[in-house]
Amino acid sequence: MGLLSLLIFLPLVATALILLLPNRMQSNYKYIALGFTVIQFALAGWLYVQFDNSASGINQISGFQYLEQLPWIRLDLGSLGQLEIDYFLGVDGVSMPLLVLSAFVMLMAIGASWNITKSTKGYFSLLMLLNMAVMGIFCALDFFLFYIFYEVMLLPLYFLIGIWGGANREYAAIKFFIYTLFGSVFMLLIIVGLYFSVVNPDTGAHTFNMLHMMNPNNYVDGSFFAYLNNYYEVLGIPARMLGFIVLFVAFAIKVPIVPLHTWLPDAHVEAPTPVSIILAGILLKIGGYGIIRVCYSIFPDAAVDANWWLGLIGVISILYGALNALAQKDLKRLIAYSSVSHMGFVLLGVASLTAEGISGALFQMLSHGFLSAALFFLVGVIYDRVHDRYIYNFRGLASHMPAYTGFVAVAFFASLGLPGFSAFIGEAFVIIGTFNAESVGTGIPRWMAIAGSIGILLSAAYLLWTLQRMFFGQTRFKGGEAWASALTDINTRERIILFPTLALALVLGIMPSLVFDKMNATVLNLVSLVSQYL
Amino acid sequence: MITLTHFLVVSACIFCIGLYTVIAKRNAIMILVGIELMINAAILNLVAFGKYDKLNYSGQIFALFAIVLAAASVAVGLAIILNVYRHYKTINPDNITDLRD
Amino acid sequence: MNSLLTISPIGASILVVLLPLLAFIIQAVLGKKSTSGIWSLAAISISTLLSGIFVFAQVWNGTALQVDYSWFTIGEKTFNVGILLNNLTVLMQFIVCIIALPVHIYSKAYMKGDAGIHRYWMYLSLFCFAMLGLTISKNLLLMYIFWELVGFASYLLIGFWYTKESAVQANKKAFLMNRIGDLGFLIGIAILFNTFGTLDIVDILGKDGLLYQGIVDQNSGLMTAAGICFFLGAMAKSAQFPLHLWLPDAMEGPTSVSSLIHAATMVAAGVFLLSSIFPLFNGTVLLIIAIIGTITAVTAAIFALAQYDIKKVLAFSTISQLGYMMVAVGIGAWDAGMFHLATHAFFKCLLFLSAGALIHEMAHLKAHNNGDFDPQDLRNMGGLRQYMPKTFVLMTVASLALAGFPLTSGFLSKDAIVISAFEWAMQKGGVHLLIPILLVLVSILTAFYIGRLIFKAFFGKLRVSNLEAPALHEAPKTMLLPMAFLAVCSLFFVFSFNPFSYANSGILNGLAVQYSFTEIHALHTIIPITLTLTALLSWWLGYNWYVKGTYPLQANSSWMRFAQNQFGMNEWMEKTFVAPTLLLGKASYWFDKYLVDGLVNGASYVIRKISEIITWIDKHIVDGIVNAVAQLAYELGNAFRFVQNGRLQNYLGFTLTAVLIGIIYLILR
Amino acid sequence: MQDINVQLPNLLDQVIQSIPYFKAELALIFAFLGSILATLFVDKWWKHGSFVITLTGIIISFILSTQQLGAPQNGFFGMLIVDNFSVYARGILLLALLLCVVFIQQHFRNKKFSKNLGDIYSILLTAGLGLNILTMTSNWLLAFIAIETVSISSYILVGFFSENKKQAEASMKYVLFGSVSAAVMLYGLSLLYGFTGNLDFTSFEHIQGLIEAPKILLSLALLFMFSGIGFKLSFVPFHVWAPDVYEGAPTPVTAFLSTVPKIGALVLLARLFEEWTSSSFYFSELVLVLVSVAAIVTMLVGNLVALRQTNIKRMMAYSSIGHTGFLLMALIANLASEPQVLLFYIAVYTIMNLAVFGLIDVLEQKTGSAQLESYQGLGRQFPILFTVFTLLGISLVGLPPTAGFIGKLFVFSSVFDLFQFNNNKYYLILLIVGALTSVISLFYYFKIPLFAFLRKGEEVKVAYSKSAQLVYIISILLGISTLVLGIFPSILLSLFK
Repeated sequence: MGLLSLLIFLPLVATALILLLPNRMQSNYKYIALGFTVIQFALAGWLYVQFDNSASGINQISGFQYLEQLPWIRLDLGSLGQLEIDYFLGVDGVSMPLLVLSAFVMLMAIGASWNITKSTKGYFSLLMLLNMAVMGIFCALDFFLFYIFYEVMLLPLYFLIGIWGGANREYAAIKFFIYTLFGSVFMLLIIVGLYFSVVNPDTGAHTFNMLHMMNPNNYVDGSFFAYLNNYYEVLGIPARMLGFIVLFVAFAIKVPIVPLHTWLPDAHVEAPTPVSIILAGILLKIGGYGIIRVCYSIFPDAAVDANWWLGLIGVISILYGALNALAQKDLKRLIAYSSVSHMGFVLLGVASLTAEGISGALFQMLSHGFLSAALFFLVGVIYDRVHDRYIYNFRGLASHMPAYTGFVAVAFFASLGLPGFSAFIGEAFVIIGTFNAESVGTGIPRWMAIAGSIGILLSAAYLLWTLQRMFFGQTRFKGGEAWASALTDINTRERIILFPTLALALVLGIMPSLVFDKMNATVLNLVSLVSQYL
Repeated sequence: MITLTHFLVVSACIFCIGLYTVIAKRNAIMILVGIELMINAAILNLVAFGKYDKLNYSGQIFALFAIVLAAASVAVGLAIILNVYRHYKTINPDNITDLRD
Repeated sequence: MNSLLTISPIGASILVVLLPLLAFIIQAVLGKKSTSGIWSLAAISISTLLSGIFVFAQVWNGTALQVDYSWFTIGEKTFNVGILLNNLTVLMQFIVCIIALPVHIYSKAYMKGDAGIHRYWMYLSLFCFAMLGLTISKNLLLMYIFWELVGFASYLLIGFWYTKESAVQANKKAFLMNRIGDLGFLIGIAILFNTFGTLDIVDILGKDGLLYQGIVDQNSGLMTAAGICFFLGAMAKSAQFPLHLWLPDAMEGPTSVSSLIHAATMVAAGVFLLSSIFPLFNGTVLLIIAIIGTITAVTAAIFALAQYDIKKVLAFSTISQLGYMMVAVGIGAWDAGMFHLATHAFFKCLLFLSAGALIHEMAHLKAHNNGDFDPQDLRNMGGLRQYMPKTFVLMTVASLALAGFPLTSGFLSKDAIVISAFEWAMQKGGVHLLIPILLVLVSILTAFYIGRLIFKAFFGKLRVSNLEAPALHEAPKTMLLPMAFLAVCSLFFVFSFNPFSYANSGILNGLAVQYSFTEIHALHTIIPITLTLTALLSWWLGYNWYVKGTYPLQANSSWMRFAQNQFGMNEWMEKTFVAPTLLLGKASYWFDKYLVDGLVNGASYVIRKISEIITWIDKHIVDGIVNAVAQLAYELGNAFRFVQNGRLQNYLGFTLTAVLIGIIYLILR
Repeated sequence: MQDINVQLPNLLDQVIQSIPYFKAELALIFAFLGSILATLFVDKWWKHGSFVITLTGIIISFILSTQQLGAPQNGFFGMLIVDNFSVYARGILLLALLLCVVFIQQHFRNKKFSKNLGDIYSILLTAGLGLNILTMTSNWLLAFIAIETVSISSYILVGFFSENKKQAEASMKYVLFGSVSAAVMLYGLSLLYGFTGNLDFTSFEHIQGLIEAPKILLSLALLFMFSGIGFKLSFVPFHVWAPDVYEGAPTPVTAFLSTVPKIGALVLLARLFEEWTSSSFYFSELVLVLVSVAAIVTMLVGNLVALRQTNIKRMMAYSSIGHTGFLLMALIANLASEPQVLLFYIAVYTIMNLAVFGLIDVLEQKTGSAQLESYQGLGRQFPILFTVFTLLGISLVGLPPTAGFIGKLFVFSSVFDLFQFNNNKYYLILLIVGALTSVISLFYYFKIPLFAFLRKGEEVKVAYSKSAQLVYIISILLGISTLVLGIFPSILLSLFK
């Protein structure tokens, strides 16, 4: 039982425990969940500290750490050959920070769901199940395993949104589910295709091992995804490009990119606060992670060709999301769209294929991870109190809830990329990297960098505007006195959750090396892996 | 001289008549009759072909079995139709449409 | 004590930066519990001492010092936190300190009793930290960070009274317009990083820096772009036309803040930036800088003419003076720019503080007999001379300096710029001469409007009549002392012992820039004289118009004729000079307010509309398609159900038809 | 007639020798007789007599058939093929049959009606017999007899109780539609016989004859022949009867109809398909096209129509139609791989469907309705039941970590292998449609948790009926087994070696 397995399956123990405990001990469920998550976070943190920075990850097994590889399914399928599925875990510079992030966001989510009362048993067990799936996704190195975790993640989310969600929850839940499933079933086809194209050099059997898939020498000549003499075409698209596109779409839905983003506002708005936190904090990252780990690593050649379009999509997402956010009147919706905009930077940075760009993108993922989580939490704070999020129903909150306003202001400025906070490092280096791309020759023109930077301006615009509309000016609420009395300033629990988050944003903004040191080797390896096809 | 062709043509005609009955008649019993016709057409075929199968008279054997089976299924069918009549007081399939989308 | 004396300039400079940060943190933690501002005050005073004794004194005209601490690594590229101490940076740092200190002291009295005073001290310290950091950072990325932090602090301070709608509007506007510039800065950084692979100023621009190793052609389009991007950044911060719009609105903040941030230090950061990366700019960019600077100087001066709000007048005058400095940079005499920056810092700060004092008193007056007039409006002031003589003296000194009278510091720095501008223009010849000529015009206008301000405020008698014995009195000591200090600093001897020639002023010698143009001795006598004369003239006119012009005539025959032609002169004056100028001022201010600013608002409006449209599209088209697909599947399902109508024979018919179709297909294929 | 007299003795010898290969079926036959007798005489004293006999008969037959594993022989002049494929198939369907018997017994245990429950067991046994034969033969005569046996017994199963109008109607539709397709098939067979003069579709003459046969008539004959099998498998366009019958029939009978007969028919089709497509000539790829198109259309229609259903039984009927399409795809996949992929999918499919119908039966007895609306808010009252139900839904959609996913994965893999092998567009379309329909199916399968968990229902205090207990437990176990098989598919797959 390796550490990663422990990390992944701790929550499952919690689930079991919660399910076994009788209903009259309801009040303890959250403590169980909290306890396990804390342990998990501690473990993740310990792994992070122990992590060897020189690990180059990506495509050679030596570059991964905390490896676990057990043969899981070994079947002789006759003419289909030996089916070889491993329980294969490991982390590198890309996944390690995200692992810690997920543990952290999970902790936040538990904290945010403190006063959930509706059938806590189901709630917390599902949450823990989700926790397990998420951890698994970031650790899995076997595509089959990855896919299983990827799908398992959907089910708890469906129920979490569907049962504990807002008014329009059924629609949001099924929409989210179908959207993602649509991407992933086709991903399954591609996985099968890869399976038949790749052989394990040691055993000569077909394999789901991602690392083998990243090595051109493991491809069978003339197989569907082969590098060499591969004449397969579907609708005139060469097979490898097709594979890339399908996988990209599958993950892009998660990121999400325009125009595949429409599940996101609904899901985020309808979901209860903790789930929105998880959605924004972890789920979107899975998309970006998948694009790096799968699309770019397994189909580097296709990635290089498609690069320009990816960059364009990134830019469009940035601007489109920002403009949408500008027009929202529901605070939560606004933040949801801002996520679209901020995740656009991730795509742009990855597409730039420069060390700066990709590092920036990863960093942006992290910072957006806990910043958006914090933002959703802050929305939750007022929503808990008056069950309203409509921007124009609030005015001059600053004089009424000063501490809350303080946190909001910090969160806003952090996420509009004020230097000293993490988001700045992420966005700045995405821009710088993208700008470099042209001279490196990765096919991303400079105007994309400039267009992206306009996104920064817009994000400042909508966030400041919101500040001005909701928090400044003379105090005035739609609900009148009732609201005024209901809107108490944030309590200790909320402080305890918010403070570390924003502190983290600050620390990472001042000492980005904490993260960059871990990922440098991996990023360089990725760049060299892809750039040989330029 | 009656050749194979004649048999085939006749059987084909019978088959078509049976089919027509099955489709057109508004009476379950008539449908059963139609089915009988179709089966008999088939049997006729089998026998006619069986003439050329000197080795082991599969055609004839098949015909025999077919007749038996047809009888059995018709028996069941009649029982069921009777049952339906008890419930619906009609055996016109068009009026028996409780089960539908 | 010894150990303190042996502290290295680097360490000292770091302390100088970090002390205000410390104060900020302490203040933030204490919150409402500490309203005295003692922490901020202590911090800035120590910073000033350190900066003066251990940094400025050590480094000035000494060897430049620098130190690098590795910050983080991306890929193979390592980014450093660097500190660079050379004449330029230590000068700037010292100026910031020496200005900030009096303002702090002044604020203690000025902001007394304000509800949010603890926030005030917090923000002020934050600003000092950011600004001081900005001055000495060696790495452009680091500089950018402080650059934005400064903007952030100013955002907070402008919106200090956040319940005031106009204040909130103003700080949003300020931050956004600065963001535009910041983007320019960021892109510029990207270009440099892309070209040189590093962001270290010394590595790039130092002697034998990368710039001179022929890595890149100085005049290539890319470098021009870089130059323009950086200038864009500077434009936003230093309120250059057309990005100057935020500055007048920024006057919504407390006056002390305006004096420190929006007059003396932050707005000058743009000039400082350009000076510190000066070698980067090629001819094209420099010309652009010069032109923009001139336009700014002229327009702002004209706007200033027609203002009645005392702070607005000063704000526009700041903009126009910044234009001066930009021109200096543009013509390559950035040392002159820095010189003017230094002198301007003192007297403009003083002007604001005195204005603050006036407003303070007017506000008192308003409160005392709850009238409803605007305490900042010049039209309500007047005759304040007899109530607050000290303030009057101090402010007059400052305005003389602004107007560039001899014996004041303004005289020296302004001459430096104008003369160099002439020399430069002579060199280039032709249309370039327009620039120095306009500058002279500006200096005349400057003298006129500042004169107008003085006369309107202090002479005559109080316009807001119908109120009993006004409770007006001199400002408290804690306000007067800093003002006095600044007044002293706006005199010539602080900068040069020769009151009539800037030639051997310390700053210019210290910065020692080789001009691209030859010195023309004649100008060094002509220009000062012209400037002084014109200034005198315009003050005299102003005096006649605003002070004398209001006196009633006595029927004194001996004075009559004199008076008449006096009046005649006044008439003439009005018709030919003042009225048109004022008209021009009004008109152009209207233009500025409703067209240029209107454009900005219009742009924001348009963007908002676009965003609404896009949202509509998102809702009805993008999402609509998604739902439509779902609906389609649903309807298809429905379509297939027609078979299941429950009629057995239809089932049979359907099946048969299907089979028939199959047969036909097979036959035809 | 001379030659016959000469041959007769050794013919008889052959028959005698072939008897052992027929052991399992004989067991069923004896059980059949036994249960009839028991119904007449024993049940009066011991009301479980016929039931027990039936169970033992099935179990014995199962044991006997498993003994034939790994010893491929064929008897009765090659009419009976006893190979592993058939053994596995029989194993699956006998177990399924066993469960169906239990379900039915539980369902009708404490219902009062004139008829005698014992008869139903004997009828089930006949069906089992027919299906057994279906899996073992490659001879049209035997196949036809088997199909008819199964059909007739199914007609009776549906119509036997006729507690209400719906059941009567369902049975009528079933019998008439079934007989017609049987007649059509018979006609088609007669033509095939005519072309080839041989009834063994694996034999050389048969295929030879088909090759030489006139294309038009041949295609006619093929389509007619398919109509028979299509009726049993209920793929488009022969599916129309299924929804009505499934809805009308008693739930356990529906459980039987949706699983067991399909297995037999599928095995037959598999043999036929493999035999006919392995040899390359005009109609081999004709057969391929027919099956592929049938599969594609069936998947689409089944899943799309299911979207609109409000009655869970009817919905499941459509879903099983959709799955038939997928089974056909598995059948095609069977070309690429050993039968184990097909068998695995069949097994999983059977488990899932039996479990689902078992649960439906339980709920029907609790709430007295099979409408989706009646499930509103029941998730709170029966958390375990609906959790398993949801799990089954996931498995039916084909999402990990369930057996349904593994099955789908294998089928996709095999079809993809085929596609990679010979770049045939039908395979690609199959893959895409297969993937797409699973997305569509999600929507209606998740109506169950949607109603059970997401919707607030008025707290209907349902009568706690003891009768459903056994069925409930079985279904839950089956449901959990899909999860187990999903994580460790080798448990099942290693059996099908």
